[in-house]
Amino acid sequence: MTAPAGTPGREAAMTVSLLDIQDLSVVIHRPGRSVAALSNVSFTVAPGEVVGLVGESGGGKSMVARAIVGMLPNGSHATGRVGFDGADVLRMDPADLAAHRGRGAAICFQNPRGALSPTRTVGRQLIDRLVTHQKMTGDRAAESAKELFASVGIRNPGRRLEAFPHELSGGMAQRVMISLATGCAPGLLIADEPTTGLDVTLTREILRQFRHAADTDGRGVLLISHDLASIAEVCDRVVVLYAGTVVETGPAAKVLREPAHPYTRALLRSVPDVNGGRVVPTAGGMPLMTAAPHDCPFAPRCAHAGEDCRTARPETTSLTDGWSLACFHPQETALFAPQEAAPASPSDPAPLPDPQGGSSVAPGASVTADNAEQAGRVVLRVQDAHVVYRSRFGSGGHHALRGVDLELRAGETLGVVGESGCGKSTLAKLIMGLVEPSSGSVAVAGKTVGKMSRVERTRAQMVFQDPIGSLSPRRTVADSIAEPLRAAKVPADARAAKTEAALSRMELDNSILTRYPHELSGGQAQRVGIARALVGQPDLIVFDEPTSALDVTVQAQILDVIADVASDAGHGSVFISHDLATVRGFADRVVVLYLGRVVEEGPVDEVFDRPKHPYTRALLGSAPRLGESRTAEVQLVKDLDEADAATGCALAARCPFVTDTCRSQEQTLQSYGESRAACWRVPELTALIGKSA
Amino acid sequence: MRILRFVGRRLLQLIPVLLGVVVLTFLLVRVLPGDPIRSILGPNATEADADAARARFGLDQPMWKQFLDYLQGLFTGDFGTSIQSGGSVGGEMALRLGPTLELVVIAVTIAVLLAIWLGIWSARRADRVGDHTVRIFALFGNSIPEFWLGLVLILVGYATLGWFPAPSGRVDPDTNLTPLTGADLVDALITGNGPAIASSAAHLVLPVLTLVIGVLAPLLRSVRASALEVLRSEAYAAAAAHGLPEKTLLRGYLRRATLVRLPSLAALVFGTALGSTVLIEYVYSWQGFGQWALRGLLYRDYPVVQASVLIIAFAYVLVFLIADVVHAWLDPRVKI
Amino acid sequence: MAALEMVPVVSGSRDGRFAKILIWTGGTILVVVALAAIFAPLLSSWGPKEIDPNGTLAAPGGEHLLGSDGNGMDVWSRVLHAARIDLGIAICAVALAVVVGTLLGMLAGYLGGWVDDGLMRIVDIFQAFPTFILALAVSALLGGGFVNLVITIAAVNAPAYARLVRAEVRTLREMQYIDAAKTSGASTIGIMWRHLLPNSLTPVRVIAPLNCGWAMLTLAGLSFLGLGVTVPTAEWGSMISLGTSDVVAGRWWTSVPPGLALLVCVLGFSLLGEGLQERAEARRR
Amino acid sequence: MAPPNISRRGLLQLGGSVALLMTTGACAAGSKDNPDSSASAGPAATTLRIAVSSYLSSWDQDFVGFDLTALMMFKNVYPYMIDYGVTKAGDSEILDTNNITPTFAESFEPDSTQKIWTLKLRKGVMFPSGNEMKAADVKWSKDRAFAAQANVAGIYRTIGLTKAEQVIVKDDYTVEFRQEFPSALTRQIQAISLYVFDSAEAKKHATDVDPWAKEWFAKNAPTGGYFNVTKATQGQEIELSANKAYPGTDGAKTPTIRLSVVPAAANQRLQLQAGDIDIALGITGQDLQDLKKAEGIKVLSAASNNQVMMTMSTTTAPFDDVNVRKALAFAVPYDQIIKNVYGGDARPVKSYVPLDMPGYADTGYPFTYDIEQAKAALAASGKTAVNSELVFEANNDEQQKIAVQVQAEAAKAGITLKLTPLDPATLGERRGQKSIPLQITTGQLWVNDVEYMLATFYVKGAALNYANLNNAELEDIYTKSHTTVDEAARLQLWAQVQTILAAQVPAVMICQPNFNLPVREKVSGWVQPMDGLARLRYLSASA
Repeated sequence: MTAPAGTPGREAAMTVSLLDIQDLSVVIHRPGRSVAALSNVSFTVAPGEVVGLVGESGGGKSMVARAIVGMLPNGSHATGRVGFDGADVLRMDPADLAAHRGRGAAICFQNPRGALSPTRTVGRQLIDRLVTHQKMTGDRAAESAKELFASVGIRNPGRRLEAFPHELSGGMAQRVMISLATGCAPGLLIADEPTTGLDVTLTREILRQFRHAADTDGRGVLLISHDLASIAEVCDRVVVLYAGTVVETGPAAKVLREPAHPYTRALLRSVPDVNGGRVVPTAGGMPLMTAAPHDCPFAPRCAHAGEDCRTARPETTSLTDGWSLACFHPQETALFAPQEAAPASPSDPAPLPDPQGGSSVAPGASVTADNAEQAGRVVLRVQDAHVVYRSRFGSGGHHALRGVDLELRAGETLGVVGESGCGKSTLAKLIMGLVEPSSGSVAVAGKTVGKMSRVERTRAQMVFQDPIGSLSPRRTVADSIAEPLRAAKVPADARAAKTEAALSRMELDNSILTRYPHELSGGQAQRVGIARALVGQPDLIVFDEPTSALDVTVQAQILDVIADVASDAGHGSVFISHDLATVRGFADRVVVLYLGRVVEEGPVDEVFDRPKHPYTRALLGSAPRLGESRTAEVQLVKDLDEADAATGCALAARCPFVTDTCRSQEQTLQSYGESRAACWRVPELTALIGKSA
Repeated sequence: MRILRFVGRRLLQLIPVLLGVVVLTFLLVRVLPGDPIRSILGPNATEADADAARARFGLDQPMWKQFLDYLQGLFTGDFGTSIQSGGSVGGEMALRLGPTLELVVIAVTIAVLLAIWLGIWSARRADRVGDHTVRIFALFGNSIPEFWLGLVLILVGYATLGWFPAPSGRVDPDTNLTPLTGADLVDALITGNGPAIASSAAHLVLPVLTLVIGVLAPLLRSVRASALEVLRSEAYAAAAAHGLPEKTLLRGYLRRATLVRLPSLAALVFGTALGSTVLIEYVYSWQGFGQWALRGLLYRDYPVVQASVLIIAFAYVLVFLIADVVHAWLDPRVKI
Repeated sequence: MAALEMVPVVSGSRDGRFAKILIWTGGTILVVVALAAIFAPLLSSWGPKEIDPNGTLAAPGGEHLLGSDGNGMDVWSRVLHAARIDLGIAICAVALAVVVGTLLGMLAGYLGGWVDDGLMRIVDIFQAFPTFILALAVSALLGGGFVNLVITIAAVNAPAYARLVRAEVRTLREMQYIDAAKTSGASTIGIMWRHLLPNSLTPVRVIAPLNCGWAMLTLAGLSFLGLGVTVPTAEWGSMISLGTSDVVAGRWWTSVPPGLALLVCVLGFSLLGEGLQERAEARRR
Repeated sequence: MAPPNISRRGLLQLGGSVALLMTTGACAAGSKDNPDSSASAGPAATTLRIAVSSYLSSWDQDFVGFDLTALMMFKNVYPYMIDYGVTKAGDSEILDTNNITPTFAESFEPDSTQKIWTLKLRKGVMFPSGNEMKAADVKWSKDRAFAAQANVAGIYRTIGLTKAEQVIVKDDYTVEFRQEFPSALTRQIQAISLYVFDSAEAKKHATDVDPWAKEWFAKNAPTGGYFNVTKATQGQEIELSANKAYPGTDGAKTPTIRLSVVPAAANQRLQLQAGDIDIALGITGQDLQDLKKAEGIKVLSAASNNQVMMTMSTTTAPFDDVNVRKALAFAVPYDQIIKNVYGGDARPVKSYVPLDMPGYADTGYPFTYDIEQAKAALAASGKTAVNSELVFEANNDEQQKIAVQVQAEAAKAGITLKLTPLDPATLGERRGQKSIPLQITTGQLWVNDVEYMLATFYVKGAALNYANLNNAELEDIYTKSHTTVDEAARLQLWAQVQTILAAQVPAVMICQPNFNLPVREKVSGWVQPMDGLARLRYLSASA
């Protein structure tokens, strides 16, 4: 009754479905409201096949996963069939269900650190699975656990078995989670957003684990993600969900390159591209269905929608072999036609004509000549800034920034990129005066940050990562936006006028002014956040990962707004992101941070197109690119948390080109062409990469 | 080793708190209206007699001198001389502490164990009749004034049913129990005095029951809430979704994670119970610490009040320290 | 169709409903008690301190609805009037404790450093101080009036609120909206008043009703020991205390009605608090 | 189907564990029952169980406060040289304060000047330590009392003994007390003061810092009295056994007496009814009336000289005006208090001199409950309304009830009273300051004589002169009474005293409640103590 691991070969398996979901609908009844979480969902997964389940949050992806393991939330009413190996999960008795969970289908949860029991060592947790599902006994299970850990890329597995979840980094926790799921020896492995929150250098490695599980063990794999681009390369097929319905299904390559459904197209165009491709935002947000839809749920946001879309729900129709979609007006034009004609190049930054009529974001081009005379004014100067977070007792502490120099002029946009823990956020806080530099200085508009008055402090404004969390929960929108004005002692009526002006620039209605943060959507909240930053006409705006908490299509909308704001000549902008692609969109210059140091700095196109530092190369190489799959030319050898800080180059522990000189010598920025990098081996790197490839 | 360092550091932190308690108590008892000397003198005493008595207890000294003497005594383990009885406060306290600690420790232990068992039981049946019943009963218990509950239990358990011994004393004197620690059940167990074990256990049942009923609700609420939180956590859902059997889930994934937050609440409950057993002691004629401290306070027996407050405060902070250590042991995330 | 057979590992979506029942029951009890307190004079023909010249300890029925006590006073009237004192003191004391505790907790939590250390040591000292001795000492110091009992019980409870609010503020001050307020040029007092105060009160709102019940029990305990409300003022704890001997003699009416009133009222607070807590937990999920 | 089953099992488990808890108790209680029932047949008669409300604060009579439990214990465990005799009053036996006889002593007699009193000891009376009771012990004990500057030293002043040198050892068995003046009260005062320590034993525990072995005697019971303390669990229980070495004829009748501390009166009552104790010393008020009807219990009842009054300070407003004092005296519902507080078991009083005291005249207190007269008296003072606090002992139910009744009635006459219960320490302090306008006091005069009453209550400097009375005529009479030995002349003086007091109204005399003691029916031999301190040696239990 469960799929024995590794028995069927891939070819054979393709013909027999392991998972066969037919017409699955789930309605959740809660006091006062009902939610149609899934409506008539059908798709299959065969052994050895990797299927991507894609869509934005609220699309019903997780509900599918829960339905497969028979763990629908209370008050759920499910109809249809979740066929698994011939049986229907929806109709299993408790004993069968118990056997099905884990052994039949096992989930890798989205947030691995939260999904690991905090009070049990990860080794014990793995052994529990092995004992339960593979009937192993103590020593054998311990041995097997060690092997499993090693196989998912955990170094020193014996020691890691004794670790508690909180002692693991995100990447390590995800590896452990994968080992737990595979430890159940499941027929179907379900991965729920396995790469969310992971650094780009890790993402590919983790995704490869799933491909590996399908290829070598013959498991079926269901990869759930909001980001089609990033998972596409390991998937055989993808299923796109929108508002609980399947809008498009098909081979990964087809759906990625020639998406036919407008939603799939919108999804793909919303993702910024590291090559400098443009982002085309789609207005609106996903609706919350209270009952199975009778029309096309995407129609209100769709540029091609006709009367038919609003009156009837399109049937799922098959296009070609395995490719099907639910749309009355399938699109056939190539998604990136113009771009494919003229591949990204730094010499061609001009905005491209917009075929769909959405507003376009022109990378790099926002700094135009007419701003030139304003650009002389320096709005931010950071000189040799160090930040050390001291631990409360005794000595030591965390050295978050080590000697950062920056200069920014009005009208300019500076991009800051780096992985988690590189000091990006500390840099933002330092600029805003939220942390004091341990040494060095920070000046905004010529005034040292630490010595500013309350009013002067409002000259620098920040847009935060968590849009709702950055608004005081018990203050209205109007209150929040007007806060900088209040500090500047602007009279109440002038405050109201300015607030409304800022709001209308954000294309928000005045009715939102009296609402509270929890009544806002993420996109609305972030627009409010930007309005607050703008309202006092500051000299400097710092965007700290402003879109990382947002859904893909909303992210595109916000990036659009930010591009507009950043192009104002009156202030300088600092744009901080872990996502290289979003930075490329509108930064003039970019700095790459690694462990508190600037490792590379230069004009944005120079850095992105001709990276110098091995770390920059690794970052760029790992970034997902739409429509192409290529392996990074530089791969870092360890996870970040395994790299111990030593003297010499910060990257020494992870760099594939490390030499003794790297380990012993502190690296400083040196000019290489238009940009500067902190690596002495830059001139040799091209040759070295060629050799290793 | 880390634990030892942690304990050491925490003990150092206790010093200012205890010193604060000492100073505060010292001042407080002296600010209170009432004269400790008048109450030990006969009605015929003259001012001269009162002065002589004051001198006898050093109360004629300036305040700072009295305080320094008191502090000096504390450092040498001397809690002073009771004004009421003329005996050494340290000795009297030793006699009184045992019975109260015995009562409170047993009651809180039972309450904690019962709360763990019922709380997890209840959480696993969340929102069913059993769960609601248990919770409502616990709330009832929590809402009854302890002294009243004590009286009712005496009326039922002793006067009507005759199942329990008379609410006077803590052990039948005929058992000839040799007092060692003052905690009679412990003494009986140490000396292996069979009848005394039975008798002291029987004497303990009603007061312990009263205390347990009184303190169960907050503990139960906490355990149930924690257990529910664990049951609804991703971590537990993940383990369940991986098809682990009930027994493994309960032992490995539910129990310890549930108990993580209990120690500090248990410490709080213990502290409160210790400070408020005075009512139960009164109702059950349990001549323990609370009665002693209360009498000391009513008669302004300065050394007695000072010592009893200091000891309760010390026990309180000590229990919290223990709770923190237990917490650290239960929860690997806690850094110590 | 078969969906409800599905075994959810965790149940509890009905939590909201039970919480609502708890809140409603508790709330109703308290409203009834409050109304009884307000309209006490209309609901009883005897005054709460009026002595029946015909003698004491009259059985229920007849002249006295619930009999008369050892002083010849009407039990029913006293039970009703006592609600004024008990509810009044409990609510005022908890309100005072909340105000003082919140203020201290917020200062300590937000300012940190030596202010935090200093305030928290003081809170430690007060918390380590045995509840009853502290209460006894304060009431002995100030006497047993209404205001003084409020102060006494508030003094016992304030440290807990200080801790609670401090912990909450320490979490909140790491929130992005606090950073946002700082970068918007808000003053320290502005941040505390406009952002921290409204948000840090969430747990306080849940704890306060439970605490009211506990305050009533403390008050009753103090009165039982003769340190609470002075006779002949009607108060449940002192009525129970005076009536204990009567219960033993089978004259249940002097002690049982105030006992039940106290039980019901505290239960009302407990139910309300439990319900609020459950709702808060349900919301957190 | 499954969930209800599980939950039912769970509930059963819960029930089971409670039941287990209870059986433990039940077994233990049951196992205790057996020896008990056999005991009631035979040896039960050898043990009397008495419940008291509190434990004694100290064993040292020289340094103890006014603690009735302690004083009662002392009467039974200290060897007193002389004590009251026993006489019949109605069908009960009472201590005879007019007949003071030697007990441990051979004799105690004055010389012709009435100033030198000679105490002769019996030979061969042994302390349990094996030391013989000798004159040196008496001398050491009296030296200690003077050094203590406390209890005994205080009352010795009344009979002109102020220095240790006035106590002289004549030989091993003879001690002389040389008073500064003769006194009619010498026997009475010595009856309550002449107790003796085992000085040889005591000296072993004396140190340079503590020459009088205070620390030792605070914790260790004295020896050599009617009973020896065989076991004392601090705060909880005391076991007494009869002292076989007592030389007299009225030695202890019961071999073993066990006193246990039961603070809650309701608890004492329950235990008495259940037969777990034989005598309950902490039961008052309504409980007594109830117990009279209870099965297996008898309530020993006797008239008592215990006076309950409200003393008004004649020097503190508003009672510095005699008319206000009169107003209050008219506003107190005497009969209602006797009915409501004492269940009718008290005698109304008609004089400041206690009933049964020589010289009593029932014209000495011309006030009855009459609101109109109260208002008139108040009007005579020129006021229509006065305010005062009414102080009483916290935790004293009886006083509290009186206060409540008085408050309600006094209000009708325009006297607003604020009830102020005070704990012992505060009460003591405020009494020391002599500033309490109105307070409830109760007490028995240990010497049944008006001179003693004056010395206690009504003359300048008297310890219990809470009225702050300073009346020249009374002072004269008091001085005269020291030397007036003739009975008729004294009675003459006492008549004047009552006239003066009736005019002065220093106190509202509420009543003289009867003494009541609930005991199991098997208890016999109770002798009513006129000082309120039970002499346990007369008690016995029939099987």
